[in-house]
Amino acid sequence: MALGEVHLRIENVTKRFGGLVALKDVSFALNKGELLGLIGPNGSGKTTLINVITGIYRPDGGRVLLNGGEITGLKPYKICRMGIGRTYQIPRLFSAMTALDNVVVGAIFGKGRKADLGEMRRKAAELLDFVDFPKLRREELAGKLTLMESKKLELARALATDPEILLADEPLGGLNPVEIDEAVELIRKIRDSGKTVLIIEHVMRAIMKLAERIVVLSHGAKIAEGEPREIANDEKVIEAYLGERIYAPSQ
Amino acid sequence: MPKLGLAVGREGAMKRSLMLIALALTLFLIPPIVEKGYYINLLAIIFMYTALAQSWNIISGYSGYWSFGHYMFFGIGAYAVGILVTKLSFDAYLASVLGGLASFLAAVFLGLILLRIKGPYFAISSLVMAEILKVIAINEEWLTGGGNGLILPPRYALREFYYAILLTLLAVTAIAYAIKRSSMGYALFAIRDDETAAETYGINSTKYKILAFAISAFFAGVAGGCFAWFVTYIDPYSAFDSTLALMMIVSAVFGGIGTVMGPIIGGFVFTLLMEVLWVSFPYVYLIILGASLILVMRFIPDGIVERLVQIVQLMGKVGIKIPARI
Amino acid sequence: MSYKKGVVKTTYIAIIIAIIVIAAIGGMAYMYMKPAPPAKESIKVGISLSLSGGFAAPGQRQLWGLTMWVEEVNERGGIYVAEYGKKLKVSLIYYDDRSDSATATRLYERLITEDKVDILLGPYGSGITLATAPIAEKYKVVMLSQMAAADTIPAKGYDYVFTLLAVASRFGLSRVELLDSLSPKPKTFALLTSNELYPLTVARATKTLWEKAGYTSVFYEEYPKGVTDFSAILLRAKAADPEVFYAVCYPADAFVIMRQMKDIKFAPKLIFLDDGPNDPKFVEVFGKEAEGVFTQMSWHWELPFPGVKEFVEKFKARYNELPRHWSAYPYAAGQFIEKAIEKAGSLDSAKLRAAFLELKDVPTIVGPVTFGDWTNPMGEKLKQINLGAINFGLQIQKGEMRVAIPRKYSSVDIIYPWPGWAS
Amino acid sequence: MIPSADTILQLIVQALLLGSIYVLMAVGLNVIYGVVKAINWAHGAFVMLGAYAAYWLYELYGISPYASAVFSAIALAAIGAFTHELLMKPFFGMRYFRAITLVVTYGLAILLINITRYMWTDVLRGVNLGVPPATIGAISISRPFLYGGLVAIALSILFYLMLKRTQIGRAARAVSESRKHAMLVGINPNVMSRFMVISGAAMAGVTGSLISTIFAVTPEMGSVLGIKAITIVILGGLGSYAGALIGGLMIGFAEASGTYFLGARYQPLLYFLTLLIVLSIKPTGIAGEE
Repeated sequence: MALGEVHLRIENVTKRFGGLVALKDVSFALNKGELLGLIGPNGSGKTTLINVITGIYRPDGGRVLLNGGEITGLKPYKICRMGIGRTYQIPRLFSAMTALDNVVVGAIFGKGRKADLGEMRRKAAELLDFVDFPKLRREELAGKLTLMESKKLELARALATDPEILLADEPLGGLNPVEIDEAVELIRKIRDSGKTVLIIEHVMRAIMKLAERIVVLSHGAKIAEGEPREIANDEKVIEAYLGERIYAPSQ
Repeated sequence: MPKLGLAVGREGAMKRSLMLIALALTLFLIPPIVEKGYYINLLAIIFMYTALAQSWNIISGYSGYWSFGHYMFFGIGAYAVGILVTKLSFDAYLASVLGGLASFLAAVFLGLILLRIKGPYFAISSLVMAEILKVIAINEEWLTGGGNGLILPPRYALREFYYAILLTLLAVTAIAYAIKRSSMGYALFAIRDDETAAETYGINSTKYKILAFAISAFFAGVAGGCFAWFVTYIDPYSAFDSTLALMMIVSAVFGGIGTVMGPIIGGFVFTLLMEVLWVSFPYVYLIILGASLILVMRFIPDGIVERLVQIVQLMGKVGIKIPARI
Repeated sequence: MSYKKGVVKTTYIAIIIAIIVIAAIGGMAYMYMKPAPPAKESIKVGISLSLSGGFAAPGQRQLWGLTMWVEEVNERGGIYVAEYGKKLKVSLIYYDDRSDSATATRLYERLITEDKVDILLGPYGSGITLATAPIAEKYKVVMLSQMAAADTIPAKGYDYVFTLLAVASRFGLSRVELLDSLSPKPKTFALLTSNELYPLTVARATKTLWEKAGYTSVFYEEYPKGVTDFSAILLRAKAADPEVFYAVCYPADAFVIMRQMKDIKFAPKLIFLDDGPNDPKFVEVFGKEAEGVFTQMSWHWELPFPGVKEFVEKFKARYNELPRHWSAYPYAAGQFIEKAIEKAGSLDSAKLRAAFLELKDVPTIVGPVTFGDWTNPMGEKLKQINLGAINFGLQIQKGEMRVAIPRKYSSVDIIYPWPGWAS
Repeated sequence: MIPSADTILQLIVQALLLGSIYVLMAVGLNVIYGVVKAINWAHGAFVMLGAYAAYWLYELYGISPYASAVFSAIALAAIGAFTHELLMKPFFGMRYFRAITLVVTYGLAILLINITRYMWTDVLRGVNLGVPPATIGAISISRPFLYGGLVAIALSILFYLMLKRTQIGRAARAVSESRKHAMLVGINPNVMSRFMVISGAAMAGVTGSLISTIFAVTPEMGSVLGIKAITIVILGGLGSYAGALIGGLMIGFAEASGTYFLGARYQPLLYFLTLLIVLSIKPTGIAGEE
């Protein structure tokens, strides 16, 4: 599959919770190898969309297509094994397992799964190094990690499933500026290793620097799509963010 | 907190398995050496409770689905043996294994319904399911003898019971150990910590939960089956006895849930403790049982094994040399 | 949690665990490693009693009856055993089985192999007896069962197990006599029974016998343990309009049944509740309403058998309540054993068994005891049961339980029909 | 057998009355669950203690159980306070909190039942007021049941109003939603949960007084009822008062009609199945959230 081809397509996805419409007819495409940003104010449906893509929620309307094949409503574990990995906004680690074992879980059950536990452990250790997870903390219980460590572990665990597409839900949330720079580098590194990345973010400066293209959600509907510079000047987007000015990358 | 099995080096594992084999052999040699039926009987009952606690551990300790109705599988096993032996004149040992299989199949089927339900809802639903089975046993008189129960051919086979139940205990422990060290162990522990997250990392949670439930049920069924031909009389109220679930939970919690050694140590210590309490204070042992249950949960909620590990580590820090981690 | 705090806590808990383990092992050692007393100085009688758990109340009373017998025998200097040429005192060895069959099997094993008892008494209840009888049989030690009524035990045909208490199917005999002695004779009956081994046997035997005697069953229902509300059942029974209402139930159920019968104004001509009204509390609670209600007991303190009066007085003085069959049968078992050992002149099991079978009409406080075989109404052959055992039908009259059936032991007239609800 | 109209009416009355006693127990459980998020397995044992309190006050001083319900409530409130401080509070925030409290209160139930048994033996006791049933046409209504039902409804409404209308109720709901957030707005969650556990236990005491005139008073009397109440709470949805009401009445009807039409042996089967069917459709009970 060539670079630039459509990797994941969201088609008219609608999701309701009781009377509340969380997603309204959302459509966009994620191209092979690109780093797409998904932004929007709180409650605009970003996480809901990820939950629909990964099969946690079944949409009330619309389809999700992976490489042209429909994956709507499949069980989450099947979607994971088809090559879609994700992280959670608030890390949902297996808190009573060690950091290493958390990654091993991804390796054993993800797309690149193998029966050999020893090999999977080695793979997990490599991934922890890849995300710069401190070596000394590998055998620590996941419930006792710092936020930064947890975020890195989330990424390593998602990568352990060998995803073609990584859906990263606010990987920078709650981090300090130094940590943000570190995390941004990490995400670039992941993209550069050949993965398609969808990143949900709240930290605007970072996303504007990082993403090649941006989709904006507001109240469950897509209000804009385009390059960071266009988005920054889009009136609807500015309005949605209650007038908050979004800065385009200065370079 | 217990770490997953692989953290231990191969050498430690070797030493440990040799020790366990030696222990198992000793247990096998007890009946010929010890003449007194009482001790053999006591040990056999301790093994039974321990095996039940270990089987409970496989589903509840590993995957976090606290089954309050696990005694249903004991009952299914007991009734399967009762029916096979009295109505179809099966051999008791073969019947025990078939009793385990009956429990296994029942668990697969019931698991499809029950394991969709979570937390306290699951705990109570499993209890209710066990009670439903009890009602069925009461009513289907043509099959189960109803309230009259089933009377198996009289034979008093204490030593056979001892060996059968010891084998069950060893097998369930070996399986619990194997599961913990395999990918299934990772799946179950992940489900225990966060089932939704586990699913998104590729774990087919339904499959693993049902498998764990069924394996666990198999051994509870075998234990129930052995018990049936040992006491030679079962009725709905003794075969589906909810205090059995209490014994399983308490033993496992006492030793430490989710660990392999926990239910064993818990089962031994707890059952022995009960025996001593009850011999010494026949009238108040239940009061003490209730109180000790509270105290254990209050002061050692993560079990004795965890504390032992901490003590061993502490000894290491103070400079006392100890062999590889137990 | 700071490191130090954790250490302290862990240490405490380690100490607690260590103490528990040591206490457990030490306790076991102390309990079981005591040196056995030197040879034959006493006759050892062994029993497992339900001192805790579901059967604790009757189990306790069983012990009271036994204790009285043991003390009386020993006051007389014991039992003369020809083999030893002297009187040997009786020592009672008992353990608590927690109302649990598995525990009881362990205890009988212990009584036989460890304590080396000379003779065994049966435990409380049919279920536990069924589980333990094979042990007595295996070791060939005589077991005199006094608290198990299910026919299934003697139907097993054990050589070493004797059943003293009236078997459940014999209960029906006195129930038939009850209906036969009424005038005008009722035509229809309703039967409600708890769905457990012993009540079921009683109920089914009674039903069979009543139907054979020409009475019509208009309602028959079995209810499982744990039913707390009987109103719907009783509504149906009421709709069937029976003249006789008979419930084979446990005391707590009888309370509710009685109350709810009143609530729905169900007033048959005869109410018979197997267990409940025979509990003194029942009369206390229901007062005038209990008047004329029937119940059963396998023994009664008014019976004209020798020794009853003395037993009742002594028992009342000591335990501050009237004795019931729970205490009388164990006491009577003791009386029988005494005679059997004297006759056998030995403590050898085979000789004891022979003596059990040879003795005829041994006088006890539960009447003359003779062991023999009998075929029950369902056609099962029962081995070595007490042919003299009777189950009595009692009626509450002026707030007291009086023997009504069999008529030959009764000193009162039967109140029939039942007067109905007070208001 | 086709029942007459009177019988059917009588059956409905009976089902309602029975259901209302269940509702009373279930509401007591829910009061505790709402704030503490713990199922109190010892609720049945609490009810039993309340019944014993009523029994002794009746036996020794001739106080009617309806009057002594106040004393039972106070006595049980004390036990409730003890339960909260020693058996619930230490576990707040622990993994498996709900499973742990379930096991701990199970232990408490065994403890209480056997202390009772030790002190007062298994002897049956009971309070018989000897009141005749109320009659409407051909239907008769048991007074003990009727009073129990009325108190159940009154207490449920009272608690509902308290939760919705008063300051305490708002605080309780805040704690119920999040202990942390409640703390931020100046509510002490421990005070709230203590209050609710005490209230729930006091309700058990009242229930005990009321049913001392219906059932025989024995140490085991609460066990079956307690499990039934837990079943109802699970069926209705944990923490939901409406659920407890619907669940209690449903079980009351399932039991009464099941017994009447299918026979007593199938009575438990019917309501167990009701529960399983509801849960397999909606795993959090009729009105449960999460």
